[in-house]
This record gives sequence, structure tokens and C-alpha cells, in this order.
Amino acid sequence: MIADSLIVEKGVSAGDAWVSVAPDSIHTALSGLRDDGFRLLVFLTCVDHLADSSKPTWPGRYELVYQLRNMETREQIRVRTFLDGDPPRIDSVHDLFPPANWDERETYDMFGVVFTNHPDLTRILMPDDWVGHPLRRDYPVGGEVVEFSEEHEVWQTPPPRA
Amino acid sequence: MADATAEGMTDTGTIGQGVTVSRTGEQGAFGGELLTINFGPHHPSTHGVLRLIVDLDGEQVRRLKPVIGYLHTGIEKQAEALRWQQVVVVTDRHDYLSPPFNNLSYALAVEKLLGVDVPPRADALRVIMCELTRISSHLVWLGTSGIELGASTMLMYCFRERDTILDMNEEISGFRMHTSFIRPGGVLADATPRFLDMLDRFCNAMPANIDEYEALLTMNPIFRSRTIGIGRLPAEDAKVLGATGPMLRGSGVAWDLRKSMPYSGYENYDFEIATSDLSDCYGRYLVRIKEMRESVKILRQALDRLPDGPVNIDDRKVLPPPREELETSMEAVIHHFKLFTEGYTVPVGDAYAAVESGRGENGCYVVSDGTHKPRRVKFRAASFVNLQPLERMALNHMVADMVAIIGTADTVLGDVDR
Amino acid sequence: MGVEALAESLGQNVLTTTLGKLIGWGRGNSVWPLQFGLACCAIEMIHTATAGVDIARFGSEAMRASPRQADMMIVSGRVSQKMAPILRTIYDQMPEPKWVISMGACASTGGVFNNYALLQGVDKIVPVDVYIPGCPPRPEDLLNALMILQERIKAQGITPRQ
Amino acid sequence: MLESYVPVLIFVLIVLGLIGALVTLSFVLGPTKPHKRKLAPYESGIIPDTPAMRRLSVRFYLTAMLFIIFDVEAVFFYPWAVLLKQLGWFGLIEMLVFIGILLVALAHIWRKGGLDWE
Repeated sequence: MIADSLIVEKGVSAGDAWVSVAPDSIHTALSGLRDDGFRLLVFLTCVDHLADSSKPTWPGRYELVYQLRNMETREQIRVRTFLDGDPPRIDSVHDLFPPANWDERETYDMFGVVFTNHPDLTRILMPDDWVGHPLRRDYPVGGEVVEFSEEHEVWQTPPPRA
Repeated sequence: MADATAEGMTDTGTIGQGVTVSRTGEQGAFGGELLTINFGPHHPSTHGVLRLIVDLDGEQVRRLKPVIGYLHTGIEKQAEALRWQQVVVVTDRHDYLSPPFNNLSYALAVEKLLGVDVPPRADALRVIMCELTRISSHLVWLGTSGIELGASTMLMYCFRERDTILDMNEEISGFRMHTSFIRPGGVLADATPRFLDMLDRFCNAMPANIDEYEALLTMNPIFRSRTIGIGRLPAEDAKVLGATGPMLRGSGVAWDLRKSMPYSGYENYDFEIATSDLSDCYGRYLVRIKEMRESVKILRQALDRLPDGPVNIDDRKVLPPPREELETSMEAVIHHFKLFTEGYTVPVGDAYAAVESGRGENGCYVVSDGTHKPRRVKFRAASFVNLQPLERMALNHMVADMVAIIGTADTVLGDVDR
Repeated sequence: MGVEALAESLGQNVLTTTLGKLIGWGRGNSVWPLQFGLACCAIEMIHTATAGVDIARFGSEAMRASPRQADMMIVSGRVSQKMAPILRTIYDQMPEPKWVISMGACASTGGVFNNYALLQGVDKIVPVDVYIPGCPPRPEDLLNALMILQERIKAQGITPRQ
Repeated sequence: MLESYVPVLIFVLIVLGLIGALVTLSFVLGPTKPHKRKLAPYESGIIPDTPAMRRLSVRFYLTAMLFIIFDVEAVFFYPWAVLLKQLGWFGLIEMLVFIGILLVALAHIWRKGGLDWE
């Protein structure tokens, strides 16, 4: 398993075991897990905890989530890291898990998380000249203004177009 | 037929590299220059708005770069702006060939957070709707892949059966395609006797129809010569690339979430996992045909042993009380009012639930911050990952074979772009 | 072209109206749709083209893949920001007597998704003739829209709308 | 003497008349509004920036030539088929020799690998 020195926190959330790791040791932690048999990266995504009242303090605004699975023993584990900075930076793991290549490009496209030494870190879903990263919490939902709906007042400031 | 260079496959370094596209007119093998063409977003054989930038040396593909995003609908951002029960309507539409599977992965994730289990009848109805949708999704794949390789009768036969499935969907939920049938806490409505009767007739008739498809394609020399040995994906690379579903089982890996990590009662149905060791387009065709037969067996078992009882959990905080109770009890009115103005809240935490959809593992990762709106809803799209081996499966194949390879990946672009 | 100038100069007499009826009848009964399937509505469009509902009875069976041979573009599905310029290019590349059916709520108004990613209604970039509500509309709705369009084409006669 | 050719003449006139009518009618009746984007090459929705004219591989030329040879061979069967009765055995043997020669050529090409692509 991962060397205990790397683990910052450990726990079980709704039936899934998870481990929290410091951002700069993500590559060693994942390669350790991979050698233990967790060879399938189910998905990699980011959660933006801006103005998140569910916990008093957050170690970082962006929480990167790596869900790994061991296909022989059917075990699953979730590795989290908390990032800050504008743009937040972290090492790429595409050499350990090939599916991470596109997942990282999508996370960069949607959240602006820069994955260092990624072969082709460009936008994958949005048009190439798009400004802003849509899934950040401070990015408005956009779309048409809906009158008399206070829901849409909150979400309505349109993105700054290039 | 030049099959893909196998030895270059297993080292993970080059997999999924950002492919540089040749604009300079590199030299091809027979003196011609590499021609860069767009197998573009608007193309009849790309099963949706997928764009492939292809470097052609004469007829052979030397380099291939998928470009996606042409159907990006911002479903994950939309889900953050909606309440917990409203997100179900949005989950229907990202993989529009298997709506109940998307609902089921979202519902299971939310139920994990709520810590509730649905009654057995709801589980059985969920299995019935999911297996029906697996058959209808495979029928769309079989029809479109058939017509792409020249068998236009396949389209007519497959969509004839799909019409009966859509009529069943309409009978039980009022919608043909996006049924929104499976919700956190249970299902939309109980099965009507007419639905059970239609399902019974469907289970009796379907095996004969599948024999009809097999009679058309399985021993058809044209179909076999267009698919055998085309788009080879060895088992080791399928696992390394994270492919799931028929893409993985077509390479001989017996991994099916319904068997390995069973959910909503799949452990008490007996069916086999359809695998084939051919690991090429023909192998994946056989896997999907066998999967349709297994789904009919599951449907027959689910129909015969349909448990009775309630269809939803009776937690008034999550699901509205029945209508007739509103006249009598005040609490029902209060619950009803609270649910339909603010919606329910889910305990803080995050959960991941995955189901085996027609395309592969269709998962949903939900993060809740205790408010009545999800903090983050991430859909693990099977097509998004199954599209990545395309770069390597289509290497050194002819352009015409690329049509079969795009077809065999069975990607739905709404699922890829979300 | 020649005959339009001729039609204006001759004014509405017995010659141009009967010729107009003939041309309108010819154009109306063989409207070739462009195979422009985007999302869920495309599956219902295929249902319309197959034996169950059979659009061939209305002369629109030949779903052309290239815009050069198409008279009508059925925008079936949601139009994302990245797809909008491509949709406009394909509409421009269609030969002149051309019409547009906007199939489904997403094509007509952005539908369920009122956010940054979708074009809120395809009539923002191409002139639309017939809108079909529904998400996705039934195949019979598409046939109904086609019949409405056919009446319009027959009524237009020699000089189509623009 | 030329009377026997009148049906052919009528046939040719009908064909030319029909094609002529179709082309002129659609040219005259169809409204045309040419503009830059419409005349751009269609590449599934993307306006290509790479030059389309590239030096093509020799295989295309080879395949085209093979097709022409065996297509012209097929044309010779028609007159022979019409006069099969009058020619009798002599015509049959003559045609078999003709086919034999071309079969030898086909076998040679097949063995040399001219038919498959790479």
C-alpha cells in the first residue's frame, strides 16, 4: 500500500474508502497503488470548494479526486489532494494510467488545473478560443436570462467572451 | 490485411500521446504525400458529431486524432444549478441511448449518501428497465453499424424491435426515450398489467428476432470480411487503456459490473457474461448479440419472479406522499410543500456508483455539501474512455475499415462530451 | 435567375401562377433532408426514416449526407457553441431553395439546458421554417412538421422565401 | 439502306431531349445566389486550410488501369452474345481463347500482388 508518510488523512465515505495525499506526492502515491494492483483509473475529476459551508476550513479550494480500482480483488480506493493557486498545478499521471490523458485535458478545460508534463494540455470540450473555465463555482451558468426567477439572478452573469 | 502493429502496443509511453498532425506533406510509403482530411463532425458514419483528423497515405491511415466537444452540453454545470430531484431529468440526456442506466447510476450514488435501500419490487423494475434499454441500445448499434457496412435491411429490422421497446417505455412512464423512470428513492410508477403483458410477449418473440439478425449477418461473407481482423485490441491493452463493456469483453476479459460488483439485485439472476477471444470488430459483434440474448433471459426471470410490495421508500423527507393522503393529513401537506419548493437535502459527503450500461461502466460521482443542490455531479462516461483506443486500433487500416472501427467502439457523442 | 425576373415582369397572370403551382408541387413533394443528426432527436429521426413511420411516403426518404444534394436541413439535437459555426457553414453550402426544420426543444430554444454550452435556439444563426416541440418529439411530429413545410413550399411557387 | 437505323436515331433524340430539358429547366428555374462560403470545398463542415491537391500514391493509378482493361474486355462480350447463334462453334472457341488470354493476365497480376493494396 502507500507509504504511510504520504497519507495526510484516511476515511470511509458512504461505503468507499478514501485516502488524502499531499499534492506534490500524488505521482509516487498513485504509482505505489498501481504496483499494488489498482491498475484501472476509473475516473479523475476536480471539485471546486469555493464558499463551501459544509466544513469550517478546506485545505485547498480545488479537490482532485482519483478513483482507482483493482480488477482482481474488486477493491476500490479514492485518492484526494487539495490544491490552491491560480492556476493550480499538479503532476500529470498519464504515464501511469493512459485514460488519464483525456481526463486531465477535460479537468484543465473545465477547472483550469494545469497538469505539468502532460503531452498535449489543450481544451478538449470547449472551443479552443473560449475564455474562462466553466465548471468553476465563480463561473456563471450563462444561457438566457429568465425573468422573475431569483434562481437565475444568481447564475446569470454571462461569461466574458474573447 | 495489415493488422495493427501489435508489438508497439503494450508500452504505455506512447498511448494516447497528443498526435501531431502533418501539415507539411510528409512522404507516404508509395511516393505520395500524406493527405490530411477531416472525418468531420458532420459525417454519416461517425455515430454522432465526432471529428477525426486523419493523415492518409493513399488509402491507409497513418495518424488519427479524434477531436470532440461538438456536443458539449454542460450537463455537469446544469446539474449544479438544479435541485437533487430535478437532476434526474438532466441525467437522462447525456447518454441518450441508455437513459435508465444514467438515472440508475445517479440514483444509486444519491441513495448511498442517503443510506437508504429501495424495496425489492423497485429493484426488479429497475433491472427490467435497464435490460430493456440495453437491448434497445444494442439494436441502434446493430442497425447503424449494419447499414454502414452495406446491410441496410439491418436498420429496418432492428428499429422495428426498438419501436416495440419504446412503446413499452411509453406504457410505463409516458416517455418513449427519456423515461426518467429511476429516481433516488425508488421508481416513477408501478408496472401496469398492460406493460407486463407487453413485456411477456416481447420476451417470447425476441429470441426469434435475434436469430433473424444472426441469419443476416453472422455468416455473411461481406460482413465477415469487413470485420474479422479489423480494429484489433489485445486484452492487455484493453485493460491498460481502461476500456469497459463490449470493448473489454470483446478482447476476452470477463469483466461485467453486474457480476463482479453486483447492484440492485443482479446477484440473484443467473446469466452468463458474453465474451469472445477474437478481440476484433467481429468479436465485439458476437459479444453484443450474445448480450442481447442474456438480457432477454434476465427479463424473463425478472418478470416471472417480480416481487410485490411498495415501489418507493416511504421516507417523506425524500419522496412526496401519495396524492390521496394530502386531503387528510397535515404532515403530508407540509412534506409535499417542502419537497416541491425547496427539495430535500442530502447528508454531506461524496459517493460513486457505477452500473454496467450497454457501452460499459456508466458511473456517477456525487459530492454533497448539505444544501438542496449537489456540489458536484461527475458522470464517468463509458464512451469517453472507449474512444481513446480508436487512435491505435485504426492504425494502418484502410479508410473503409475506419468506418467499421468507429462503429465497433459504439460511442454515443452525448456521452463523450456530456 | 432568369425566370424570376420574367415572372416579376409578367406579373401574376395565368402563366406564372400555373407554372408556380407546378414548380411548388415539384419542390414540395421531393424535399430531400440533410442527415444532420446531433443528439437524441437524431435517433427519433432515424425512427422516422425506418419502416415503422416511413418518411418515404412523403418523398423525403433520401437522407443525403452531403449538403450539396439536400433541400432541407433537419437540425435534430442540441447545438453546442463549438458546433454552431459548423452548422452555419453547412447551411451556407446547401444549394438555394433550402429550408430548415428545427427538431426538438433543444434546437428550437435550448430546451432543458439553459447554460453556457448550448446555443439557445438554432434560429440565432439560421432562418428556421418549422419548429417542432418535444424532447425528443415523436416521429409522427416530424412527419407533421414535414407536411406543414410541404404546404408552405407549394404556396411559395416560383420565388422561394428569401 | 439506313432505314434500319431509324429506331436508334429516335432513341438518341429522346435521350438528348430528356437530358437537355432536365438540365436547362433546373438551371433556369433554380434560384442561384453564389457566395464565397457556398463555393468553398465541403469537408464535413470544416473549411479546410490544407491544400487538397497532394501527390497521390501510385496505387490509385494502378487500380484504375486494371479496371479499365477488364471493363473493356467485358464490352467485347456484347456483340459476341448477340451473334452467338450465327457464329456457332467457331465464335465460342474464339471467345474462349480471348478470355483465356485475359485470364492469364489476371493470374499474373494477382500473383504479383497488383490487386491488394499495400
